[in-house]
Amino acid sequence: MWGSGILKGLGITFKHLWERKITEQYPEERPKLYPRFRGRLMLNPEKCIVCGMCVKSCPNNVLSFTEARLKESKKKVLTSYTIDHQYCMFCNLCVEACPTNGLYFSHDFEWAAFKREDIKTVYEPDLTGLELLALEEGEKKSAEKEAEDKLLKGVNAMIAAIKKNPARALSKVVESEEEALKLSEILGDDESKIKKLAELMVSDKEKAAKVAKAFLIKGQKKEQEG
Amino acid sequence: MKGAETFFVDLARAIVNGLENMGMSALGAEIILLIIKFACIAGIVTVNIIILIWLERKISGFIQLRLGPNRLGPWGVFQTIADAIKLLTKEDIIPSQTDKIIFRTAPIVFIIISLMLYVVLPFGDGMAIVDLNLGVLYFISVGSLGTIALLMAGWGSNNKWSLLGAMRSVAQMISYEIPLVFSLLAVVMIAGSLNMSDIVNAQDKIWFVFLQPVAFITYFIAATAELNRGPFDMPEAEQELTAGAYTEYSGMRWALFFLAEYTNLFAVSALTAIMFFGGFKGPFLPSWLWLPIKAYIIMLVFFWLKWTLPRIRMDHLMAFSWKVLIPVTLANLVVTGCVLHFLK
Amino acid sequence: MLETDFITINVGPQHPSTHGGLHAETVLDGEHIVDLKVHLGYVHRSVEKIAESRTYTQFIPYNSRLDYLATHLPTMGYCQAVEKLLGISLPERAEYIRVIMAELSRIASHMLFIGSLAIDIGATTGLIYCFRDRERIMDMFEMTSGQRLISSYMRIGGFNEDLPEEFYPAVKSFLDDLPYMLDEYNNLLTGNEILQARLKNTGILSAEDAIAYGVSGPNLRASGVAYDIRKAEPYGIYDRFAFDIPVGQKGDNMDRFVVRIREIEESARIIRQALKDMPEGEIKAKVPRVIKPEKGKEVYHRIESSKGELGFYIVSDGGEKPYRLHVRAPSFINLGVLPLISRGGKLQDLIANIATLDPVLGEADR
Amino acid sequence: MQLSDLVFYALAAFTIIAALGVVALPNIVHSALCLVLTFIGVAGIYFYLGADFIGLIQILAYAGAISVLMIFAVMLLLSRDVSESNPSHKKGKYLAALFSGLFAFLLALSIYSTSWDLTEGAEIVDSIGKIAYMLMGDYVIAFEAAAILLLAAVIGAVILARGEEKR
Repeated sequence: MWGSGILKGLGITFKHLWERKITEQYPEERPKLYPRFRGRLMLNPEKCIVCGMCVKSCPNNVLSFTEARLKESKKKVLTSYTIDHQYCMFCNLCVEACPTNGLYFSHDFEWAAFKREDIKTVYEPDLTGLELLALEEGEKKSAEKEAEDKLLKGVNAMIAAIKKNPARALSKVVESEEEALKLSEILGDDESKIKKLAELMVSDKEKAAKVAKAFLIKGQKKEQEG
Repeated sequence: MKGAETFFVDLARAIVNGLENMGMSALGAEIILLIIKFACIAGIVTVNIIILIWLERKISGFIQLRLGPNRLGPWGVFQTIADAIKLLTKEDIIPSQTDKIIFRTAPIVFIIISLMLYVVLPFGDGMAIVDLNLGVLYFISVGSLGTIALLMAGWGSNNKWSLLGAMRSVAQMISYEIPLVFSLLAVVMIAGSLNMSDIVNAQDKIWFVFLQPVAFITYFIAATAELNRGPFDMPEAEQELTAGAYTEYSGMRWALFFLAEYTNLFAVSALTAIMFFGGFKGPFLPSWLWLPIKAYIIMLVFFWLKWTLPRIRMDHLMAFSWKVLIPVTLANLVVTGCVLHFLK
Repeated sequence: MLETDFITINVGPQHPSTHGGLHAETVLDGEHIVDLKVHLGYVHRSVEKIAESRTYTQFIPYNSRLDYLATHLPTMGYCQAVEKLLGISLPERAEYIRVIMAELSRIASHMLFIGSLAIDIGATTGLIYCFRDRERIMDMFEMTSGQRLISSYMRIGGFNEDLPEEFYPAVKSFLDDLPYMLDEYNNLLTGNEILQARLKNTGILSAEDAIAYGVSGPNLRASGVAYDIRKAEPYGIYDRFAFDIPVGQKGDNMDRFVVRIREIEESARIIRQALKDMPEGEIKAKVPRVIKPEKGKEVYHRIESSKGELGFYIVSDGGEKPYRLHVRAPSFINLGVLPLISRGGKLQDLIANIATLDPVLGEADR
Repeated sequence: MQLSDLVFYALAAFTIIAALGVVALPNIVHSALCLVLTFIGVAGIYFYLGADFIGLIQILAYAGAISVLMIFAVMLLLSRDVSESNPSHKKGKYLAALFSGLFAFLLALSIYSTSWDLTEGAEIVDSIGKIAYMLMGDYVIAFEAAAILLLAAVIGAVILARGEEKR
């Protein structure tokens, strides 16, 4: 009371005024890093056995790689390995997942880069002298192939859905459930027609609706004729 | 030693004599001398503030176990200059909805007012620019105008934070001016003069801080509030009002405010030294060195307070002034008056 | 009489003392707060939705990003929830390490609370001293997991790496120095008359209101309700430790401040006991490589985080990713009382109120 | 014309222009700030006349405190738009002219009916001492009456403010 607390506080700051300073003078004085410090994520490409565990374990899609097989032994080899550091959370999950300890965190923490591309680290092991099999196939498993695969997967799922519960699946392209039922009747077991419609439903909804309508009209005409 | 003591006074006389010898009238020579004096003050103030800002940053750093600026020049002494250059070259942003004239003039008014405070300070024996008979009163009344500048800044910015800051500063300055004046009045009563040189000379034997400890404490608190320094930095109050009255200012206009604040700080510290610590009186060193030394020591206390204490709440601040400081200073005045009466 | 207009002023989302993207739309009458509306969502990252697209293990690092000031506490809550879902029990040593890391996180969080409260009410220097001491905890986190602020050290089923050798002397010396640190805070801040004047009798939250609003953690205990999940419903091995629940009387800002300082002492007590009793041995339970809980199983697990009751509700659909994950974030619920305790106060009280409620916006917005 | 006369005319012009600004400016905040300038100009004239104490009190009380309070009140009570907050009242302009003329006439009358005794070189050295003796001696009753009046005003203001709060 009566200012004694204030005086105590002033005493503390006065004491600290003369104490040794605790701040690190960074560029000259390097911070002390502990052995487990997680700096930049690095790969030792020689240790990589191209198992893909790291990619599966990563929560944030930091890691990606391309692979190929050796012509003789059919052994998988790494053709390139990309670490996109801007998404890295330093969670250590990939390091723990790596069976050969090929991934590790270095103690490098000075990351400043002037270009966006520099944030990525790309490893391209020297493969000269090795005869590679299906290198192209391996490479093709990039964006294009992936998109193709995805589309195929979607179409297959859609076909299955149409076969399983036509009313529900088709109601997305037509206006009412009745129409959907009718449409499913019209389609019947015609695989090619179903496939065509499913493809359109996955890739282009509007066109699918148009085609569905055309099917309906055609079916109605057939009904009237029949 | 004798030469050093009267160096500036002799210099001034030499200039006047020289001008008169060149065929100028006495009044003209005096006016030219006055202009030279003002120019000197402006220069000294600017250099002084560069040192002051550096010093405050150093002191706050040391208190907080940091080193403060330490990259530019030895111990970072050129940091303030670098900052000043940066602020000077910065774009002057004036928000579109402001009251342009008021917004632009506010910092200039503030700096002019704070520079005007220096006119009456006796920097050494016979070294006041104008040795006004009512020096103390002049200091207080000109100082009170600073509120208007803050008010102009707060209003002109057309920003609610700024307006709140301005409102706070007005309430605070008006409440703390009264205890400030009353505390100084006790000293004036003992010295029997409002002339600063006379007050200093009256402290030949004993400093007034020992005769008037209560007045000194109340004065110091009120002066901290008048300077808007922590723990009374209401108008600025970063944590509450973002930057209070200065929110919309940037670049050089913003820098002018800070220049003015530090100018005020030095002026008030010098006034404290004059009123309570014997001003320019001191052994060994020439008189014009003693005042800056004392003022700097007082300023260090201001820094120390600011970097230790939390900010007081607005209503407590007002209550403290009206319910504690004013009664105490009034009682102190009565006691001083009675004692003086019976001693005579 | 004269009537003045109310001023509507936006405290935040960009404001020096709103602890992140908190936005308080405040109606002021002069300096008095007439009304207050809290707007949230400025740092919403849809963490709960992210969880649905990550495997159980992959979601671990995201937890630290909820309450990034007490990194191990949310991670611990999540890991224990998943372990409950899987029906795994941990090796003894792992349980002890968890308690030590959790309590260290609590101390770190409370130290930051003291520092940020100090700077919010204008005592800039208090912040630096608190950070200086919190730095030692951060160093310990760096020793154990290599990361300082948001270290993902815990794993489902325990830990992957044991405590390093240099950790023990560090934590011992920290615990030895802790009383001096607290002394310093008390002398610089708690005893300070200005701080007392600002915190006492402001932002009063009565026990009834606190319970009605679902406030938990130190904020609830400051209102005089001795409720701590570590005691009320012990999780992990918390039933083995002796510690007190500090409570306040009035529920004002000062109580919330003092309760946290005393909680630091209690946490230190727990760490001391845990260090003494910690056995050697395994640090990770046997966990399948791909975690697939039973279909349709759901679990709610709650822990006492530094901010209050932190709950994780997980529903499994039998896949390797959670079907639904919900976080009961204490900061979010504690913020609900901000208008209640701020109404009628001053603008400066609002700043103190926000500081003593100690919200972490990463958690409130998720 | 002497140099000192020039100072007087400059001060007078400054004061009058500022006073015109108070009346004519459309923005009432600008008017209030002009009022501050007017007060400072008047204080300057006091200095010019050697009444330095009165001049400083003019600055301290009027420019530093009263006008600040006026600006304060204006800011708090103003409606949203300030650009036309000080409208010129054209309706009563003839009435205003009449009263102004009357006032000017009275002023002129009093000026011309006074005999202005000029005393050479009667410089006031210690104005503040003289004022003190007058206030505490000859006019002590008037002084105390004014003090009591002000005290009553302060108490009244406090009661008014408190009453508002209680309700």
